[in-house]
Amino acid sequence: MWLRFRRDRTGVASAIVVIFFILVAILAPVISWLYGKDPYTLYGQDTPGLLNDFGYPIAPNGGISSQFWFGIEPNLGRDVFTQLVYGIRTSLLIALVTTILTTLIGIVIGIVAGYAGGKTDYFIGRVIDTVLSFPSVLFIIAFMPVVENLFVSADEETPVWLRAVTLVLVLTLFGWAGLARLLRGQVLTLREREFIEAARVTGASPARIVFKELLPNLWTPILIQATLLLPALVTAEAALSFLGVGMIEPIPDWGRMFRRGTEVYTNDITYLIFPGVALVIFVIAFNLLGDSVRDAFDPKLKR
Amino acid sequence: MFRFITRRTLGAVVTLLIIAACTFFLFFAVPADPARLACGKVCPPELLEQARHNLGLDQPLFVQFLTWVGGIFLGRDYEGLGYCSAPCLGFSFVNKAPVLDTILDRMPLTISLTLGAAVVFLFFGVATGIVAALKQGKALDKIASVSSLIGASLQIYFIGTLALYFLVYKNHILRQPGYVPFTENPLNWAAGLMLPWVVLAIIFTANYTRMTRSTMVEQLTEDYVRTARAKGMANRSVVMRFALRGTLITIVTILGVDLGTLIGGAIITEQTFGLQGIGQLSIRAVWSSDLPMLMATVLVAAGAIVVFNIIVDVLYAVIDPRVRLS
Amino acid sequence: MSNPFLSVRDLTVDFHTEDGLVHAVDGLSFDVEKGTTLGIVGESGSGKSVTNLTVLGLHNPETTKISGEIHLDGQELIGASRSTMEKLRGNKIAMIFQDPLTALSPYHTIGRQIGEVYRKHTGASKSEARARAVEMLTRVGIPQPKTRVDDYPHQFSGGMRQRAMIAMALVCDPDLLIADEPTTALDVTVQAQILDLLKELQDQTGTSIIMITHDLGVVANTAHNVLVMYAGRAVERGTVKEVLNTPRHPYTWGLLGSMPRLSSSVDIPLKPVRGTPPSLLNVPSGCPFHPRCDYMDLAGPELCKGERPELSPHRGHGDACYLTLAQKREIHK
Amino acid sequence: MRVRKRSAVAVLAIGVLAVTSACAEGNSGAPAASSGSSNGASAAPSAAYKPAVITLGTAEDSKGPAIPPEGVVKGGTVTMIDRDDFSHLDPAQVYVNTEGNFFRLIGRTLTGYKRVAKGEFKLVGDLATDTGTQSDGGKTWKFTLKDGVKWQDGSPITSADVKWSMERTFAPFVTQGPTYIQQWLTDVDYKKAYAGPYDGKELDAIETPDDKTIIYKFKTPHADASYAFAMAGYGIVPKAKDTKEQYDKEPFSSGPYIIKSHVVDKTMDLERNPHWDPATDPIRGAYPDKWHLEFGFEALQVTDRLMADSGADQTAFTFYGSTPPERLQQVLGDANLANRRMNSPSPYGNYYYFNLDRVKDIKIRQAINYAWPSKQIQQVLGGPAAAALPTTILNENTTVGYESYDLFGKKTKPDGDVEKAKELLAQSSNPTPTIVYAYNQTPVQEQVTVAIKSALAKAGINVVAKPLDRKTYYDSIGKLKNEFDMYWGGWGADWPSGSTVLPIIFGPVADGAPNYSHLKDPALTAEMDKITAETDIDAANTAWMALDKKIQETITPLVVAENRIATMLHGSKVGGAEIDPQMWIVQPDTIFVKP
Repeated sequence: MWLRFRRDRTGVASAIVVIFFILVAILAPVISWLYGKDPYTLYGQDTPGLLNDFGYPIAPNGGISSQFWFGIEPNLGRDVFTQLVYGIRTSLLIALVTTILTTLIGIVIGIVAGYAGGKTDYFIGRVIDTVLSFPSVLFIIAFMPVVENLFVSADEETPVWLRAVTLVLVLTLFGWAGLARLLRGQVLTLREREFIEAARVTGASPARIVFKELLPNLWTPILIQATLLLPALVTAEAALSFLGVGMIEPIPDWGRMFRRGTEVYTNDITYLIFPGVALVIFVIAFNLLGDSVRDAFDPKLKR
Repeated sequence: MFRFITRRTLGAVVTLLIIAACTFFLFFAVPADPARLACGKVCPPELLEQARHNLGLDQPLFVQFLTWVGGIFLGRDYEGLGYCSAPCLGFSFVNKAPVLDTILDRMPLTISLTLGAAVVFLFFGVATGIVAALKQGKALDKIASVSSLIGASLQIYFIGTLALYFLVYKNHILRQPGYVPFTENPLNWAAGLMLPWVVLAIIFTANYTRMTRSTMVEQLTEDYVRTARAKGMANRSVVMRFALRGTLITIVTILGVDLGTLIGGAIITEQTFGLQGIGQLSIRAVWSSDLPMLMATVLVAAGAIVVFNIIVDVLYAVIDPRVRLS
Repeated sequence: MSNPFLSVRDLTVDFHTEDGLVHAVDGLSFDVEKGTTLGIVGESGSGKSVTNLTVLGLHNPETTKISGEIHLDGQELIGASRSTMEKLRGNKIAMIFQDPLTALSPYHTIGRQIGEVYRKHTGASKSEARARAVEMLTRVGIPQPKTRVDDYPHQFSGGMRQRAMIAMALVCDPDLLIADEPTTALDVTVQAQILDLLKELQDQTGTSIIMITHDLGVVANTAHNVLVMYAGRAVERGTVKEVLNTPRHPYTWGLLGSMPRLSSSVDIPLKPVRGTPPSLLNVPSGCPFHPRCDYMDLAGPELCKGERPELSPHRGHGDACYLTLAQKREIHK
Repeated sequence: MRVRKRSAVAVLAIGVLAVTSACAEGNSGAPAASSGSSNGASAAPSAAYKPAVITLGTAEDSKGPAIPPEGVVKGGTVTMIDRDDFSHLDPAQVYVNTEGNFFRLIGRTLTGYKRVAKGEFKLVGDLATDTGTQSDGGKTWKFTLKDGVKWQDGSPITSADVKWSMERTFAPFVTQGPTYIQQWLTDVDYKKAYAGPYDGKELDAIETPDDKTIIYKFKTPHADASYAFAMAGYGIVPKAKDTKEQYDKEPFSSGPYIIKSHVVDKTMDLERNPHWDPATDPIRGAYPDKWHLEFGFEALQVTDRLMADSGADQTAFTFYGSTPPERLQQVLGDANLANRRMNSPSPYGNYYYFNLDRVKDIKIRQAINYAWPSKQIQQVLGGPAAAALPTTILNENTTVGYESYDLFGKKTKPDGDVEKAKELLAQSSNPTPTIVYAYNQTPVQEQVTVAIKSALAKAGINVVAKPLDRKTYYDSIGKLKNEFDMYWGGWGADWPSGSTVLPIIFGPVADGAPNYSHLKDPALTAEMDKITAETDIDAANTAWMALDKKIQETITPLVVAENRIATMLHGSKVGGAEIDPQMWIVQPDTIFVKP
């Protein structure tokens, strides 16, 4: 499997890009130290001559200069480069944690439904269908405050990380159903196969069957779904911030840069292009990596 | 077949009721007090209480929900605002107008947006998918799969705004997106929605190209395709009549899901292009704590998804006789 | 002897794959007389199916390299244009496949699939095609053809599906019918019925049949002549009696040895051919069977490993093995 | 298969280059200084308009017809495009400026503001012959109706209608609208005192000796009652045609126009009311024949359509669709829009309240006032053209007898005087205080908070930001025992006098009450009651102004916040379009359509 993956040049190239993004996320403080700027200070407001009266960068292309490689943010004047770098951190962290959580729940429910069969399978099947029929984006926007003040009451001090936890919770809430349904289908087909029958006949305990027989066969679809889920969650988190329910200030976040970008695009298109291009490269790299991993694992399964 | 449909519709109604119940009770879990918005700038407690009563919010939650559901099936009498007939979704907290009328008023835009985009992405997606499958490994296949990969990675709010900037704002090639009813002026209707259609299509086409291509490739290796060729059928009819028929099932499945979500109100698309569809209506209902409007938009969104699921299942039977007769 | 109905001369078929060039058929020649049945026998991967698909021109031109000549009733097939081949297929040459469930389209009724061919080649109207389909279903022995014609393949049993397949193949009274392991997927009782049906239809219409199978029993009671193939080449050819009763090639012996006979007693162990079929990527030198041949030292290893043995003599009972005729007779009494 | 994938990365690289190069060409950077008028100084563009002058009119001034604007032309159809439809058409439920402004087209009140010249208004009698005569020390007010004032069906407007209009506001179904006069007539909890006229009971505090005269008897003296009667909330409703809740949908017109058709949230068309006599109306010009109103357009779309000024949009204007920040640079930078552009600061008092129960040390409060980053916040809101920096509690546009003062150097050091703040903090009980600042979680407020946090940090003040959901914002800050030290709050005067601002934002302290700073100072309350009782209106106004300065000087319960400046456009063929400084909306009275 590994051999086939290494031979696949595009897969390797996309893996490099992904690792690059992960490294940038981890080394963000170092980069910001080397670069000399941080994503929080309002450079545009502190040093005059960067922003004009309407708050737009005076230097061309959104204020790109030797000091500010990617320009500065209109009005508040924060540095775009460090915002992007730290932005990866937020998106990757939330997406990673959510992917792990969603996959775990999906596996547990998928296997229980598929393996148990009968009434439980029917019940879980109904729950999955209902969850999939929920208009998830609308629900997240409408009921974000409800989830948030499960932890802290409305007027109390809310720590910044709480919003991240809420986002993870909410995205997982709507994310697990897809994977659960897929795995349930896989388990149903596997259950009929002879080697499961054989294991059962030799008196193996259900736990042993699940872990020894079922799971090893499910790793491929699980891994494939996970590699697909991660980029989808990054874009979902960005979309939520775009709609105003994502991460809150002052934590740098790509989605919020998009929201701001779409507000100022007529005067400063550059501010929108940087997060846009960054997200496109990020998602393409992940999708390419996902494809290559899928091919390496399961060449028969044509894409 | 008929029994199958009734069973599925019953299931759908149950699902919708569950979703409606979740929305209803979650709405009251939000710390905001909808009555506060219906009370004036200075809102002493007794006036607030009066406002709450006028909106019928002072009854126990469960009773309110039952009256709301009752309203849908049997109609409901609002003291002061008059009787609202059978599919009564109540009166908006904000402008006291019947919610159903506002929904029906906004529906044509969302439907035009969805169907317009669907026509574009179905045509391009499936066409490129077939060509890519037939010319597997050749240049065309590479271009198709690469462009579909890039398309799938784009975001509406990014390329939508870019398109707005370059096509509308800077060079005035296209009109500012807006909705003109089809009946009034089909040309302006199309011109107004052209940009959203194209942008939506770019993102969705990618998925259809990839799915059509991979299913078509599989279909072409099926035995009965080889038999068709062995019978002397021309290549074109072999592909169209046999291979495509099998691929239809995959296309129908993802089309059902996509149309369901789009009809439910493409919130991000409408926000990017400033179109007043069901999506914007639901967002505004959330921000102004307008319970009846929120319930209506959720019903529309969830209803669309559920209805399309049933349609997809029915189409399965139409396409594949094995399903129909089992 | 007028020239044979179907003659294949020096046919070579190679496939481009990711791992390199696969030599599926390597210089194969054989003839089929009009009205006779030729049984082609060999393990899977010996090139049986590839040969016949080449006759029909069903290979993907981009990935296959074909050389040699195929003449059908005097008409050259390899070089023929796509449109002429399309006119031939289903009309003059027909083919039936191994697994009738997957070979028939699940989305169309039996009547439509049969009628399609008829309409394509004769321009008949829908109703005429339907009548013809019903007639064909009756000929192949399907009960209540008038109602069953509108059924779908999954509503037919295995045997009935194969009969429908045959009906579809013979609807335009083809001159040559290629049957690619038609009975392998069926159980034995149904197998016999199908084979009798084929023989009966051959007597009625004089169609020549190429029966591809790995089951010598099927060959025994249907074929007039037999061609034994190994690693893309013919290793023995002759009439049924000659090849089954007085086989001359070690591989044929191996095949016969590994088949239980009614006559032989139960306690004599069967003698399967040792080893596995060669990879067609790098075919063994000389006689391709030499790695698995027990008599190599008898014939002289440098011979077997050296030049490739030719099928001799060109007419009648030929084989491609360096053992002398006497040795062959002596080994297989 | 492998070949196909290697090219994917190549194409990817090209795609990226194409997009980034596009941005180089696409954005040539913003002009250094907005070519409008400002050169960095914050005050310049706001000088383009002077505060409104509002005086009391005489009976003579109350006579119709209204003073026409220059170049007026009668006739034609004017189009109004805006975002929101009017949720309430029943005057009793009207409190918001958009609905109040629209009411002027279809309804009348006892008194009203007459436009004499640009930015100059007089309070005159509308239905009444004058602004009312007070007696019994300001506790009794008498109004007489003009002759010839009729309803849309020609029936005369009688004192019974006026009395009925006031009585119905006590009914249970009325929960919005102003409550001043009701409370003056009965007591604070007026709904308990009288339950409305629908069960036949009358309110004896209002007498109607004959069809033309109405007498209001208040429990306490109110010198500025005539201003209160000018509020749209006290518009009149015909007793015969009162359909209770339904009236909110189909009002009966006493004004110059009748609603011909209304599709909620879409369109509304008005036609002339034949029975409206211009001679009896000193306020409404009603020059266009027809009005066509369209709703559902975001501020961005409204601005773009008016900027384009193409086709039908030439005769279009907007009541409240002001230019959003992202279009300000174009609108103010474009010279040929000058004659179609108007701007006016908001008449509301915006404040960052201190929660006096928690921030007890006045030195800290004053230090924060000094260190406040007004200029940076102005920047976030779109620069000097989008926000002005007032320094007084009372708003210059809604205070008769206004005098400015600047205690905390906002004019001299708009970006915050960090040294002075540190100096004060050194003398205070806690040189490095922590302030919990709660803010309404909208995109703009999120950015303002970032500006506040970084500015106050320079003065050693640690700000902890607490985002509140926009739906729960007013609930949370309205609670007495909230956990916050500072929060933004706004209050609009209902008529141009301190009496509707100071006694309310420093009035009774209770849950949901607008006294967000929880300022309880018996001396201050006593002084406010004394001024309210002052019968001489001018003396009262100067007293309010002095009290404004005294509060900020001695107590400093708040930091005066920025004041948005609305910039609005109108079509080239629309004349007489002006922003009413008091209501902060384009008023319909002087609108006409140029041919």
